[in-house]
Amino acid sequence: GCSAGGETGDDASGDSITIGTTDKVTTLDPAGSYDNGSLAVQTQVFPYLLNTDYQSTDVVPDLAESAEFTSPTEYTVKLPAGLKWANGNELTSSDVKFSFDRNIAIADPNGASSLLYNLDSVEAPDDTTVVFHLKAENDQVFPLILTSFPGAIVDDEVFAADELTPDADIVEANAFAGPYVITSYDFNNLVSFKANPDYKGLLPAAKTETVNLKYYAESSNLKLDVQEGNIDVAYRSLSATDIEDLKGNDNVNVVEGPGGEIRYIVFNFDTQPYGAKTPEADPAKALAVRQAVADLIDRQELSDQVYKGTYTPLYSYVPAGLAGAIEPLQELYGDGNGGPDADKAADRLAAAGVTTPVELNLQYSNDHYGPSSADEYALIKDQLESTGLFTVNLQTTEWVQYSEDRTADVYPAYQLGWFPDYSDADNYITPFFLIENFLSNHYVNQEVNDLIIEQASTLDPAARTALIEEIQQKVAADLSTVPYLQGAQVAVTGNDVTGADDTLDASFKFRYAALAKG
Amino acid sequence: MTSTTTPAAGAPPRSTRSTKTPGGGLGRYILVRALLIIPTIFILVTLVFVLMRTTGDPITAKLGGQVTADELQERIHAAGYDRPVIVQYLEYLGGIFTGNFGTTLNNRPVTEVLLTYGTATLELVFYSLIVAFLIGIPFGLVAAYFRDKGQDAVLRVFAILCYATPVFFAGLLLKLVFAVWLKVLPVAGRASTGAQIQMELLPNETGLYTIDAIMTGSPAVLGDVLAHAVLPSIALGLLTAGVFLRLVRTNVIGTLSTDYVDAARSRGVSEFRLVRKHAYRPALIPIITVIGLQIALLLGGAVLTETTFEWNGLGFQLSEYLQARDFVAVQGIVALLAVIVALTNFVVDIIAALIDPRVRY
Amino acid sequence: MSTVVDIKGLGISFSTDAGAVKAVDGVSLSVERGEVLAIVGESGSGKTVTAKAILGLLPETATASGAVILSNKAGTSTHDVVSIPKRELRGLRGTDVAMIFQEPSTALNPVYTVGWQIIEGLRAHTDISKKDARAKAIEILGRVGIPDPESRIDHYPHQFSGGQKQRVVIAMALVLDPGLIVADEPTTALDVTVQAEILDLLRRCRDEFGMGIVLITHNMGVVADLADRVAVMYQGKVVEEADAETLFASPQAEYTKALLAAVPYVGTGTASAVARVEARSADWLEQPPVVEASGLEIVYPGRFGRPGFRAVDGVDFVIRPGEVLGLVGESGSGKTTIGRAIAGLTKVSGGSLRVLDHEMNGIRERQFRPARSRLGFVFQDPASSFNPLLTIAECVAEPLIIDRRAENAAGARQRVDELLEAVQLPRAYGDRYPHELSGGQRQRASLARALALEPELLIADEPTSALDVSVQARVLELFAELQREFGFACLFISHDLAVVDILADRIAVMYRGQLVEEGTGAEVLGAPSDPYTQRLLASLPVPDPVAQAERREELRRLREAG
Amino acid sequence: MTTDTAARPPKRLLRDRLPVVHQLRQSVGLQRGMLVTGLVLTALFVFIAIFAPLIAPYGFAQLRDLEGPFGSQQPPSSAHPFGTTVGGYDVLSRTIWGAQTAILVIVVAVLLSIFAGVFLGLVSGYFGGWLDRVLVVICDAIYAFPSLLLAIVMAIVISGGQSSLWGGVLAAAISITVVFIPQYFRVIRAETVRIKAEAFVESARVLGASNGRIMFRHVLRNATRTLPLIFTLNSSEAILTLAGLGFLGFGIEPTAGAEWGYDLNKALSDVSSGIWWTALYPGLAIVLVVLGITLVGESLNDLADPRLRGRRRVAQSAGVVAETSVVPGGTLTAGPGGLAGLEDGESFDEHGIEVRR
Ligand SMILES: Nc1ncnc2c1ncn2[C@@H]1O[C@H](COP(=O)(O)OP(=O)(O)OP(=O)(O)O)[C@@H](O)[C@H]1O
Ligand SMILES: Nc1ncnc2c1ncn2[C@@H]1O[C@H](COP(=O)(O)OP(=O)(O)OP(=O)(O)O)[C@@H](O)[C@H]1O
Ligand SMILES: [Mg+2]
Ligand SMILES: [Mg+2]
Ligand code: NI
Repeated sequence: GCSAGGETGDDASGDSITIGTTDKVTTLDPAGSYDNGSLAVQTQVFPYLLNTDYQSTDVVPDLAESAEFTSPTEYTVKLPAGLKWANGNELTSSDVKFSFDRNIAIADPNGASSLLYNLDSVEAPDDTTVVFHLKAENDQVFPLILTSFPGAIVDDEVFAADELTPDADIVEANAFAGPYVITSYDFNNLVSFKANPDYKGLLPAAKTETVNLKYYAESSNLKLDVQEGNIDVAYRSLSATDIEDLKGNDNVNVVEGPGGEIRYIVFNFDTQPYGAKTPEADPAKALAVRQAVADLIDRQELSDQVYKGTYTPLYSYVPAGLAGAIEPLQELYGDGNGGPDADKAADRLAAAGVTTPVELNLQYSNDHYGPSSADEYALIKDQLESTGLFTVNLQTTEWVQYSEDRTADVYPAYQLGWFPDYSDADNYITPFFLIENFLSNHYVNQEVNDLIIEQASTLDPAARTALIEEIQQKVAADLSTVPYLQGAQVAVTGNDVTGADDTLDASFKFRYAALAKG
Repeated sequence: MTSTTTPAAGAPPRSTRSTKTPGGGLGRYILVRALLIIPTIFILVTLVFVLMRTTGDPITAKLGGQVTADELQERIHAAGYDRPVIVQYLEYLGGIFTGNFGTTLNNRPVTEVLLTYGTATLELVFYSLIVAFLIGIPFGLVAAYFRDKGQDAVLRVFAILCYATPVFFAGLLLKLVFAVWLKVLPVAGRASTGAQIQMELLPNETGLYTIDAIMTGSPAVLGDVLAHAVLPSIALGLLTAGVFLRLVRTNVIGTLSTDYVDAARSRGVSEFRLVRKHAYRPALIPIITVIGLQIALLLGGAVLTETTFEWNGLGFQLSEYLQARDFVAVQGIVALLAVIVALTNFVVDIIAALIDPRVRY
Repeated sequence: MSTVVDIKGLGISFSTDAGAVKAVDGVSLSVERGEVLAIVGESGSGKTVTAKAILGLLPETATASGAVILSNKAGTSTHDVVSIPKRELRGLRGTDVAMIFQEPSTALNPVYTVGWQIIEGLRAHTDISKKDARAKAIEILGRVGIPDPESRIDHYPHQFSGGQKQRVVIAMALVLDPGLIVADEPTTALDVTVQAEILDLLRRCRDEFGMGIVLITHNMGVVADLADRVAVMYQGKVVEEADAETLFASPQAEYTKALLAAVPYVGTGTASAVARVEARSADWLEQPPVVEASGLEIVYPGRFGRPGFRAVDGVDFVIRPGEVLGLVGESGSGKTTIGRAIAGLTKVSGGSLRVLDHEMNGIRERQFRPARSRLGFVFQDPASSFNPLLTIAECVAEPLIIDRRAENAAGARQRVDELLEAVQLPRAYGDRYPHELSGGQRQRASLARALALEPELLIADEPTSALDVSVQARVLELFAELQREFGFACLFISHDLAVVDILADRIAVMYRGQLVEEGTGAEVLGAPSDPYTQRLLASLPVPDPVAQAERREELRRLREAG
Repeated sequence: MTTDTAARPPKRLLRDRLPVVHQLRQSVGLQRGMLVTGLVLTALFVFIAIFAPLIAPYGFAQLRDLEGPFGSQQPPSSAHPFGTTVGGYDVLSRTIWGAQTAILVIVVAVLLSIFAGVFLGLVSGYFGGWLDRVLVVICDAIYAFPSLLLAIVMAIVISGGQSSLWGGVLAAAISITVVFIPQYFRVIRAETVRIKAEAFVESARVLGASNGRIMFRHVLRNATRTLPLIFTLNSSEAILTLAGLGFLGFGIEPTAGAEWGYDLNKALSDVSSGIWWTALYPGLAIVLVVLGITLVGESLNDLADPRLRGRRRVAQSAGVVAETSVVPGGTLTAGPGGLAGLEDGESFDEHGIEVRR
């Protein structure tokens, strides 16, 4: 409850926890969403074939009994017998087949069906067996995708096969089989969860019977409410100032876990200073410019001043916490210890024959990556300019325009952030450094391209990790992008709430089943 | 031999020559006024439609940072946002004519959105109007009564301060004082979780929390709901109260210098009664007219208030939908706002006609 | 007889933007019970201010000196209004002295019923019960001649006609039975026929209720009709005080003499009209008329598709070259509408109207524009017919520039100066702004502008109605002179028969959109055939107490007969 | 006061014709107090805006000086009398520089909307007909749209890629312009319709003047009487709209210009963490400037309205009797209007200007 007046309010007995969030739901239907706010709810109520346990990065069977490649293009999953939906319907392989088929059939523009790019067809030979026929062989990423957006299994007796099912119908039909079911649903306002006694899966039984999820528009209100004890948990997103303030507050705990969110600067190889399409095109000078930027950025200052430690310096492409995370940029650039080095940058530019100051147009989005982007980039501009090596022309654009412009070669250098689709190093590399990539920044390195393709089908985990490290070393030398910050997951809980530290892990899923009170 | 310069003043009773029937006139007037709403809505929706298309599409807004440019194009194509605007426009109009206002991006019928959030805004506007009346009108009368004296100056500066303080700033200060320091009122939201769940369980929720709270039969729930309404209504209400105060003052002073007030004075009517009875009621007419306009402004001010106080209403939703480029939702909400404003103006005209016996159609 | 009010050495000053202004200076007057004291004088001479001072109704910016001793009706107590505290003043108002305002429509609160307003006054002074108060209100409404007072008491002011509203205002003044009534131009806003009725009512107030009345007016006819004694004010001072017959018979003060001389009488124009007719050439009747209307109809469109309002309904008349047609009629009868139609400002909706060889029914502005230089228009209100941001010279130069007879205002200056002198304004006045001229001067400048292009036709819409009698007399004189000189044809609109009579060759009488009578001044004013014209003539008070007493009798006979 | 809008006390001196100076001289007592307060606040605002580069200790986007970075959210100290913001800017400097942005936005927005609104209102009111009807319906429709949201839409439409000071200022100003045009349109149209019916316009028509000549020579100048008042009211509204835009994240990029609404937005979460200095000063700046401008506007309104204007009391029997016969050999009157003859102007409230937010 949030009534300071208090009569009805704080009914939070040991059996009930209220969580506050600013993440919004798009829709409960897994086929129609590709965003964290929706996933946060879906994770609690829908079953997934595979998952990771608390504090682990290993993908293991969740709903499934077993899952393995039975041939290079066949991934076979076995279900236990006698599974049921919370509404009593049978949960069988036909539901699984239905879930994936409809996701691809609907191909909702807001959905994540594109992540199933490698899925050719799904087969359900009997009630407990599902066979996924894949296009590419030995796809090591496919099992990871089953843990994320398109991996949620839905009830084929409730959901429509060719269109999205409205939230109200889903809740009405109680078509859930996760650790929790939804008992009342007020869209983006208040959702009540109840533990699902029939849940059979990886996680231990839910520790709290009732969980309420309350939505906020303003993080300052979320902060005030958790501070005043009106809610038990605040998870995503509090401002850095708020978190710092709450750290000093005895009534609440600030719990931190590894974060999958990273921030980086993208260089457009065509239009950056000395880029391929500029009048004075010169790859060596262009590289020197990128390297000088990498030399000059003071990640620690950004982390301290702008984010008060809620984001930490990032010197690699794969963030810390995931297999394959190494820090090649720390040795290569700056003072070698993670700090900036102006002399090194100056030498580099001089050696390449670049006349200083270099004029750099730097673009950022003020509305997509949280409220601190402006401060972040003001500081970066200041860091680059204070050495006299750069003059930065800083510009911001509203997000939609930004998204269009960045792939249209309008911005020579610009801000991006990334939140992974699934928690694996692959998701921090493949989208970015293939020749055909999501950045469209004209970065071409055939060697890197081939290595990326190779790691995706390498069965041996150690060998694969080695490949991923090699890729990062090579990209770090080319500097297609300059990563600089990695987010932390921060949950603020009342003193009597436990379990938040269990669920803040590299799965980046906040699982309510871990939380307990009292 | 001065003549009156206004032809109407000395004109003979005209009813003999013009053939108006009072009853039919009013009905006709209402009809015409009602019909006038249609072009207004049509123009607004068209305007919004065109504007929104120039601001980009919802897919990019949502997935621009997550998928490749090619795939983005594919999705946009699949959703039909790359077709010519005129085609999309005709399609939308066609939908409206068949009574289909479309669904939002997250698959909710626009009508449902309007209902859920419209009620919230309605409640907020209603409460803040009460605050505005309670503060604006009495203080306006007092200011007029003490015109150009100290009391008047203080009240006028107060009115301007009400208007000059940005809602979000005022809201923040109110929250800090009453919710964080004094802890007598809730920080934000329309009700506490407990109360909200109790209301959620009602078989026929109205969405108007005050009414829902009454229906739960629990005084605690009602108290909780009312407590939550206090700060937002004050924050938004003060803004309007400032306008009302100024308006009441000006109009009352204006009417106090009319002949009929002088005439009443010459009959020995007391000064207090002159303000209360003679000046106040005629002065109310322009004020009521302005209320019609204030509704649009209140709805606008509501955006900031709703954000500041987590009041999940239309204004707040509208700004969210705007940022998500949810054309359909934005158009629906705008059309509703237009209807509300038009209806208010319409009702206001009728109320004004009731107060002012001269206005009869 | 006892004195109900005794004003001694009253002086009143106002603070204005232009500094202190003294409005009333050492005025001493007194009124006895059952006596009507008329205060006359030119506009701005302090009449209204004096009247308001009697009730202590002066605005906060005013400062008063001297004394206004007010007695109650019984004569048992006296108070000095100037020095009495505000609180007690309220007790006097309504019971000792009541006021009747000039504009009945603005003196009634539009949002309350007349009954409410009468009862409010009653209950402000006595402990009368609501029921009794209502009964008394109904009674008083009946006595001032409101028909069916039982139901009319619950009507709102706008549901009454102008004359009835003034009766209601008088009823409010009478209901508390005060000793003195102050009536500030009580009939100025009314038509002459209605005016006669209200004057009758006021006479009854004096005779039946025994009240003293202070009557403020600048209509000498009204004074002659009602007043027992007359005070003449000039520049804040009383320059002459005498009983009515003496004053009219042998005015003493210079100003009074000038004032009386300026008052127009019906019948003075006949001789000059005859002289003009004789001067005309023989083929005059054959010349094509400048304006010719037949079956002219003008309808103002109704709003929201409601039926339109027929302001002019089947009117026929002609104006020949060099002829002055006077158009009279009560307010709202359609006079202005006709004038505007001739000037192409209002659309003709039926019948035919030919102006300077153009058929106005269905004409376009573009087709008519060439004819505009042959037409002049003098507006009713000289103040508002000048663009306040242009100098007089620029305003007068406008027609010359538009007609391309001059490049700009400077180039037209020579001609403008001539014109200004033609209307007897010193040329230096050309450099003033309109608001820096007096009403009469503005009216003359307006004439100069209308005559700039030497038009064949002039339309003058009540050109003197906003002016003081004395000023009016001068403007009319000038007008007649210019007409002789320039020889234009003219439609002269007025509601004042006496004014029309001075100038017009022929007179047309309008009544509710129709032309009821037309003929030479001698015909229409000497032997009116239409009952409305007869009533109009009889209602017109003549500025001569003796003659007026006879006419009053005549009017009574006429009313009883009709 | 319908008959004699023009009449003023004769022979006004130049100093009496200058808009604000005249009113200042005219005012008395508390009214003068309010006007003076407003003028002082406004003047201070303009002064600070113009001399911001000289007054402000640091640049608006300055994060460090010779002694190193300022640090974020530092409490007030001698180096930073108002403290520093979450982004590490000096609050005092940004508050001072903010005046410059605010004044730019006001000037651009109000100028643009005056020109567009006045022109449209004039044409629409003068010609009437279907164009008028369509424009009125459109403006009413825009009116029905919450102004802040309209500004947001416009900001999105306009700000494609623009975030430099001028880009930002223009985006904000144009958004505000779109919101204001209907207001000017309404006022000017109402005035035009009223003036069109005035005798002097009719007399120009009788003289055969062309539409253009009537519109610009006779109507326009008379219709703009109320503009100074709307100007002040809209200026304060522009500041609030700009602040609202900044608050919702559509403002001006902080390294391109200092903007109070933006800073306030950034400071909101500070306040709930006990950091008061980042919100207080920009908030106070907004409130004071709006207060100042509104005081000026309201005072001007009161002074223009004879019913609301206060006057000094005079000593008993002061002054001279009004000279009524001013003209040699001329008339006997000073004008028929009585009180109306002495007062200029009408109440603005009679012509449908609302104070809006
Ligand atoms: N409230 C006021 N403030 C300043 N001057 C005023 C005020 N009322 C009247 N005056 C001035 O006092 C003088 C006398 O005015 P008053 O109204 O008594 O004239 P009047 O004789 O009634 O004229 P009219 O025939 O036009 O009604 C005029 O010069 C007028 O302008
Ligand atoms: N624009 C208009 N729309 C509708 N009715 C009008 C309009 N102008 C005048 N009228 C009506 O037409 C009738 C005739 O008006 P007009 O102005 O011609 O009267 P008038 O004889 O000049 O009166 P007055 O002596 O008062 O000037 C009146 O009843 C008036 O109310
Ligand atoms: Mg008078
Ligand atoms: Mg007329
Ligand atoms: Ni609560």
